[in-house]
Amino acid sequence: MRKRKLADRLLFGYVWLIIAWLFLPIAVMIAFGFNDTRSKSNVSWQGFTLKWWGRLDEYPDLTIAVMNSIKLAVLSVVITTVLGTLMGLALGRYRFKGQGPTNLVMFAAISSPELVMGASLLSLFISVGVDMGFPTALIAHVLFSLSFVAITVRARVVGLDPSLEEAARDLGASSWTTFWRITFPMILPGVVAGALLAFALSIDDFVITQFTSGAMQTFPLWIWGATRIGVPPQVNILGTLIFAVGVVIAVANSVTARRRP
Amino acid sequence: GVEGKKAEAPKKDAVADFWAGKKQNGTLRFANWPLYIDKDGKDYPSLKMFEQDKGIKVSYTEAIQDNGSWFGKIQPQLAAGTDIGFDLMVMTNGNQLQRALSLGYLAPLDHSKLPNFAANAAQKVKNPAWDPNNTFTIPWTLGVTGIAYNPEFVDEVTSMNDLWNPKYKGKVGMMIDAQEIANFGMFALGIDPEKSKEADWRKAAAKLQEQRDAGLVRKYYENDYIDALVRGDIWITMAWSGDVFQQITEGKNLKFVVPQEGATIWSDNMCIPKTAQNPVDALALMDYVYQPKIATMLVEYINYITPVPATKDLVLANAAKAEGEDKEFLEQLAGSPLIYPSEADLAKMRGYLMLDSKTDQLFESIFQPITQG
Amino acid sequence: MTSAIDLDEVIKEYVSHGEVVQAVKGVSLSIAEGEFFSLLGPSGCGKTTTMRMIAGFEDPTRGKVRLHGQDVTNVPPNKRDVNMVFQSYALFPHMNVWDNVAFGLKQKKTPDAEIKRRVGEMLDIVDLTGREKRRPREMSGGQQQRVALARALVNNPRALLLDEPLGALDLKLRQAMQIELKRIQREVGITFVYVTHDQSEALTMSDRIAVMNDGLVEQLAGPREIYEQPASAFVAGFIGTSNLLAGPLAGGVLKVAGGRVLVPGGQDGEVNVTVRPEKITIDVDEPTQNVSAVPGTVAEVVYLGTYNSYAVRLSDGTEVTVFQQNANDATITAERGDAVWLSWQPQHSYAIGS
Amino acid sequence: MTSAIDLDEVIKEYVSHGEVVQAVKGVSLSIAEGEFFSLLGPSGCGKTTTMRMIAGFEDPTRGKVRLHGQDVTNVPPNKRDVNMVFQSYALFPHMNVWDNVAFGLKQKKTPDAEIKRRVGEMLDIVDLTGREKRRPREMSGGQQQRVALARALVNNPRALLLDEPLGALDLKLRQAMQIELKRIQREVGITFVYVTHDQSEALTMSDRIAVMNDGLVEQLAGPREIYEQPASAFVAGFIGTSNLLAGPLAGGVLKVAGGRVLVPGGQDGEVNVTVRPEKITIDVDEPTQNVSAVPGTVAEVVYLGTYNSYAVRLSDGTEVTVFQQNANDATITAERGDAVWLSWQPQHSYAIGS
Amino acid sequence: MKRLTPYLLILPGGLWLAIFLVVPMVFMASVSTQEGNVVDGFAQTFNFANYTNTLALFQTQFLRSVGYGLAGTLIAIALAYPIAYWIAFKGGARKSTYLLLVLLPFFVSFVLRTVSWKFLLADEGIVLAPLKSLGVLPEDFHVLQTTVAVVGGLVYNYLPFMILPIYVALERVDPRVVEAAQDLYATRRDAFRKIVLPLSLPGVFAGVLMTFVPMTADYVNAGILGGPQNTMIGNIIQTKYLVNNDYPSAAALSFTLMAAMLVGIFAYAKALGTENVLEAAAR
Ligand SMILES: Nc1ncnc2c1ncn2[C@@H]1O[C@H](COP(=O)(O)OP(=O)(O)OP(=O)(O)O)[C@@H](O)[C@H]1O
Ligand SMILES: Nc1ncnc2c1ncn2[C@@H]1O[C@H](COP(=O)(O)OP(=O)(O)OP(=O)(O)O)[C@@H](O)[C@H]1O
Ligand SMILES: NCCCCNCCCN
Ligand SMILES: [Mg+2]
Ligand SMILES: [Mg+2]
Repeated sequence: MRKRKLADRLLFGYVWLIIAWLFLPIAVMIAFGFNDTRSKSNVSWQGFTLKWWGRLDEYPDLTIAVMNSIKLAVLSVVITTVLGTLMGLALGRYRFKGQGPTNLVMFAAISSPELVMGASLLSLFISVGVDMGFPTALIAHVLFSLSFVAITVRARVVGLDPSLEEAARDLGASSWTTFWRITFPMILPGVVAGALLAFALSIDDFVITQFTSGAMQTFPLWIWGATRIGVPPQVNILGTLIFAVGVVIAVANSVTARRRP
Repeated sequence: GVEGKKAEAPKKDAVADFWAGKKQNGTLRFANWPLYIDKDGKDYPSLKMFEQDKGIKVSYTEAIQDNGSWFGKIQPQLAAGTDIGFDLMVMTNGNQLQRALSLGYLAPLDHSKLPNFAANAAQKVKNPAWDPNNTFTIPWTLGVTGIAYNPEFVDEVTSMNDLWNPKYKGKVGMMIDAQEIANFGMFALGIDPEKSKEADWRKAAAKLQEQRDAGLVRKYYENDYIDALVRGDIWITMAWSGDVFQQITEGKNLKFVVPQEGATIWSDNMCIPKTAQNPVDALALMDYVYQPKIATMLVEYINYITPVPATKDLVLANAAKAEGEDKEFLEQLAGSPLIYPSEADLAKMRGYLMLDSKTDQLFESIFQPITQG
Repeated sequence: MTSAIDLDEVIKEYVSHGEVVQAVKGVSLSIAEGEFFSLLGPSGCGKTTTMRMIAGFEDPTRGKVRLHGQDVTNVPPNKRDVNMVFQSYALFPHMNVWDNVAFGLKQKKTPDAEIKRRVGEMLDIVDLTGREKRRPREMSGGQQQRVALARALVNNPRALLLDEPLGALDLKLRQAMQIELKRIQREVGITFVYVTHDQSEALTMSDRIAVMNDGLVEQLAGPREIYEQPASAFVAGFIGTSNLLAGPLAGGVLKVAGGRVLVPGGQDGEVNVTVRPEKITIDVDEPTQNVSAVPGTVAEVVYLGTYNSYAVRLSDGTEVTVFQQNANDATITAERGDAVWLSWQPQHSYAIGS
Repeated sequence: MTSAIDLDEVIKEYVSHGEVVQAVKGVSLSIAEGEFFSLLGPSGCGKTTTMRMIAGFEDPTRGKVRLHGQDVTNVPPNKRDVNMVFQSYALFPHMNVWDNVAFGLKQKKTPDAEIKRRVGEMLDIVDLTGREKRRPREMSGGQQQRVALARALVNNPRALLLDEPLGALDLKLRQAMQIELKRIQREVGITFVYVTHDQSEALTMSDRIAVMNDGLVEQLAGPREIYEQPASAFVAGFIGTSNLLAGPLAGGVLKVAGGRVLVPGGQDGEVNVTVRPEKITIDVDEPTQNVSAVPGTVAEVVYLGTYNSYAVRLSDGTEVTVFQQNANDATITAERGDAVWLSWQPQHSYAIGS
Repeated sequence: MKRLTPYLLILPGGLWLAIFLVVPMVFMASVSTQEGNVVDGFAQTFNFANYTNTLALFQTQFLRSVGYGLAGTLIAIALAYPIAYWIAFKGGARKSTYLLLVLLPFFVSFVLRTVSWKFLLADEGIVLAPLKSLGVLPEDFHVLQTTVAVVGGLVYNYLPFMILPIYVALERVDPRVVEAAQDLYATRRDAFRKIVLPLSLPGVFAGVLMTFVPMTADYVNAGILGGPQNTMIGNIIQTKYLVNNDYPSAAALSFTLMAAMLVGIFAYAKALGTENVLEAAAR
């Protein structure tokens, strides 16, 4: 009995150790957003300041990059969510010819290396002579998150009790009304989860974006560039803000998920 | 397939053809290297003055880390004849610029719109070998690639061979640019890079490979060598003069030397991609920075060799007005051989070897496996 | 008067893994207005399929469905004025009780005031007034069951279809809800079609029962007839415990294991005779009256509170089950190993096809 | 002879959300060698917790657990020679039937030849020979149940603990498995501790029953005693249907609703008297003998096949349930609305604490 | 109409996948056998030597990448399993909180996280400098630009994709099955070895799938944290595409990489059932 407690306690300590490891770079990132550094690169701790918060827009191209990231994420989420939800519905609800190949392609989309996806898109765009920038990056972002959304929605659709829809039909609802009043609200958590996932994938993406964005900068691309001369505190702050938004969304989602069916 | 087109020799009326019907649009997208312009908080004072004087709004981006990756990025678009997102960019007089020139990616300059260049540019930057008559480019600044080190860990450096010193194993920084390291390899072997041949390249490559295999080289850097040096990841490194100068003025304990074997001098040049949306605005800026007053603002900040000799007196005048640290700094600047090099200084320095498309490929294939393997 | 629901030689085939499965093999039914009608049968016999064809969720492969005399075979479910209570209730989890119950009326564009009145009334009937704002998962199984009922009934359907509505409830609650359902049916007076595989539930509640087996109706009759005059061995076995004695019948008498079974009106030849365990009397002495009488040995006595269950082994090895109520005046009880005589009145023997 | 299992004032407390919950509040039991012992009670009364303390999965907060006289309170489950059959079987999903059954023997490093022999024999007993290679999910509920049983029994445990082993089965299968379990217990002759919340199951199978309520044993006795002499209103109500008549007792007679209830040996004062529905006789005339007799009106008659259930309303509004077997000679049946007399022998009235 | 519904639903997304996933692969295949350079142009010559040449030239990086991928995956399993186990079995009411804690760091951009490591591990940075000044470590000790840094970065960045599927698999293990094993005389260790571990293997498999491929094809970690001895195949491909504009070799290398990965995955998925893996991948 003694021994069991000890093992549990060791394991517990280990879990916190790993959590600490996971958070270490995040903590440093947040802290150095408050560093009163005077030099162009933010390397050593010089004291606490809030001044960078007021000077967030000091790098106009950084601001543009962040805006690009957000625009890209929002637009790709909208497209991905619509297309992915439709696919999830089809895959979860119906049996049809072509389901196998669809699953296969989705599987390939999820499991082929991002690098290869980016590279092959680049091959296509170069060969066709497409002007690379926001639209091409958008295409790529939708591409890599689509399957994730479809699968998330499909899982929800499969779990949906078909008698709910029948009950609605039985109570006089047309198929259209049944979809909007019953099916959609019921799969909504899956759709939201898929959308959040797509947002997270898009806002964070570096590899495919690097291949497909042409001259357009996004937040991760800007950071990648900035690492050449040291990352200014503004990046830490923007990272902190995005992190905070993510945390709020995740916490809110998990709290409301507990209240949802 | 992807078609690359070899440019024909520019026709006489090429300039007129390009500029015909082009108007000032009031906006300008400028791609430059990091820490390569004067900055005050979120403002770029020289650009601000330009905006006020000319009514052209500038969007300035530190988009270029390295000639290789920059050219790699814009090449597909230029080949396809589409906008690269910039109207003005700064490229070094190396391989990539050579390629851009031979592929006809650049707009020929209308020198009638560059009176300040004609009036104020140093004679030595006019009509360079790589771009006769400055047909496509005029310099932004010039600079020297030498050795920078941290005297806390490294004994006084005088020779290229210090980059091969086993004492600094894992603490040596080298550059990823093929021409940059090729020159250093050749300097170390006593070869004049400007006159080198394939056999020399192979010898230099072997020398560099030896350095790499010995585990001396921490990393082949782009412009990020300076960050690594400042943070102490490397103690001794190939470096660009102005970068080090800037750090020294910020109080970092660093030294920059031109080794006894020689050093590379290069020129970073403004040029207009032929797909630019606002070429007239770009041309306006090119000329604007050749006013001694503006060139002084730039040199006081970026600390590289200025193409405008008249700035020296203005710097000294500013020094007279300033006090304390600032005064000291400006005086140092005006006296520095790295900013206003003498003929004797320049004699020790060599430029890059000029390559055509055949030799270019061979050259890259010899040096790239070292830096990018 | 036309009947409420008619099925006319209805057949339903499914194709699964390339094979055709006949779930319903030709069912004809006529359910009267106001009747409490049960479909009873083992799992997989086609009860749900039959029900779903009435509701309109499945199209019959062949045959016709008529509601109130009108052919609805091709009418979609939302256009049929019958409503269904699903086995697992199928309450809309994202709507509260009120919205669940009001759903059907809203679909029919009923004026708000009327919705308010009718939903209120209905919640009153099912005794859920005051819980309008609850979500389904915040309610007990029995309460959910009543919401499902209210949601269907509020539409004044001409018939209510219930697919094992009590299947998910535990015994006590189930018994309480049986009484409740019966009460509500009496109150609203509409036709109930009730699917169950629980025979005691069907016996308790129904006016008539259709016992289904393997896609067919084996017997359609009132509870007492089903129980006491089963049309087949299947029905006899499925409804309650039943003893089966087999042998050649001659002159109305079947000779078994040293005893006699009187089968009045039975035709001579090989027969199967059923006797219900509760009809049999256990006695030590051989009965003399004009009754069926078989000797045997008590193999097992199980005390079940309300009654004892005896397993009596006959000399030919057959085991006969006998129930004996632990009644007011119960005095004679046999013990394991006792030699006994079993006897019963002639009318309790019932000859059936095998 | 020492008993197989002893619980000595066992208490189990859980801390949940900072609050202390007493799941078992002080239980003492003594289970004899070879006994079929049942723990019966409503959901949440502490049956599983009690069982898990015997198996060693929970440490009692206070009190002692003894197996065969030996204190095992601090012995881990793998060192106790009792085995458990879990409610949902807890078969190892990644092992086939054979490996599931052989698991315990392998853990005890039994020689291979013996494992082979014993597993083979055991599978024979539970009638699963030929399915050794099946995975649990490829088997029906009843088959899984038998694998679980075999897996536990093959170890020759000194006692077998079964936590609602039939809970997941449907009625028919459940009844068949009850008989099977009883047979196996008789065959292997070991102590069974059986948890159930189904009273008829407990009555059918047990030698003794502990009726639990809210963490305590309310009554511990044989089935007949539990049923006929319930120690409390809770026990009376939980085991079968029970009628409760309340009032002041004077001289052994309780006056209710125009009738009399004879309670021999009852102490004067306010009492609750229980009478089982099957003990009551319905008659049109007032009985004259020395029996309890109460007049009332038939409110409802439900035909249940084996018997009829009458709800008779007394003049004070109490509803009394009466069961009447549809027996051999059953002739008199009352109808809804009839005025009737209910009567029963004095010994069927049983006064209990409220 | 009813028949057509699933096709209409699948069409827009399906087309997107087909056009932008499948077609580019075809183009890449075509580019991979072309010859030429940026200045003189490229032409299709079905030059399959691109494959053999690049492979011969970069086999070190190729093998290194696979090696890093394997090492990273194994380390990730070792690190992730105990965490997933603890959360699934000991997390109690706070399971989802712990899970969230493990996932939260991943709301910070991948690149920024890696840059943050570069900062933390700098030779004179906040971790190493104090140790050096105490004399615990020699002056020239460094972590950046070493294999440790790169594999460490890979593990750090992909750890949640290992934790999550293992957690999901463990979460599905009925604790009563574990109790049953103990009841049948298994010690805690045996119960883990014979019951919990085999039942959680599908989760481990899914985790491997979700980490091995991206780790092997990664170039950000080697780019930021690695040195000349740590170049991965991803870095080569990236450089060839985006710096050297040597599209044919780059395409040939990408294709080789993808083929190697896909063949592995499909063999792997076949053994596990595609649905299964897809399901796991979605979590
Ligand atoms: N969609 C379907 N596809 C193929 N076969 C089906 C389908 N639905 C039902 N069946 C088959 O039809 C038969 C009858 O099924 P049905 O659901 O009507 O039975 P049931 O009497 O309601 O059974 P239960 O009591 O288990 O609910 C079964 O054999 C079933 O397997
Ligand atoms: N791990 C636990 N933590 C907190 N409370 C518990 C725990 N396990 C059981 N309980 C509580 O202890 C009481 C007894 O639970 P137990 O499982 O023994 O009941 P039971 O009689 O087996 O019920 P059922 O018939 O539903 O299985 C219940 O109120 C239950 O909520
Ligand atoms: N910080 C700006 C440095 C610009 C250096 N450009 C020089 C390139 C030489 N190859
Ligand atoms: Mg059914
Ligand atoms: Mg329990």
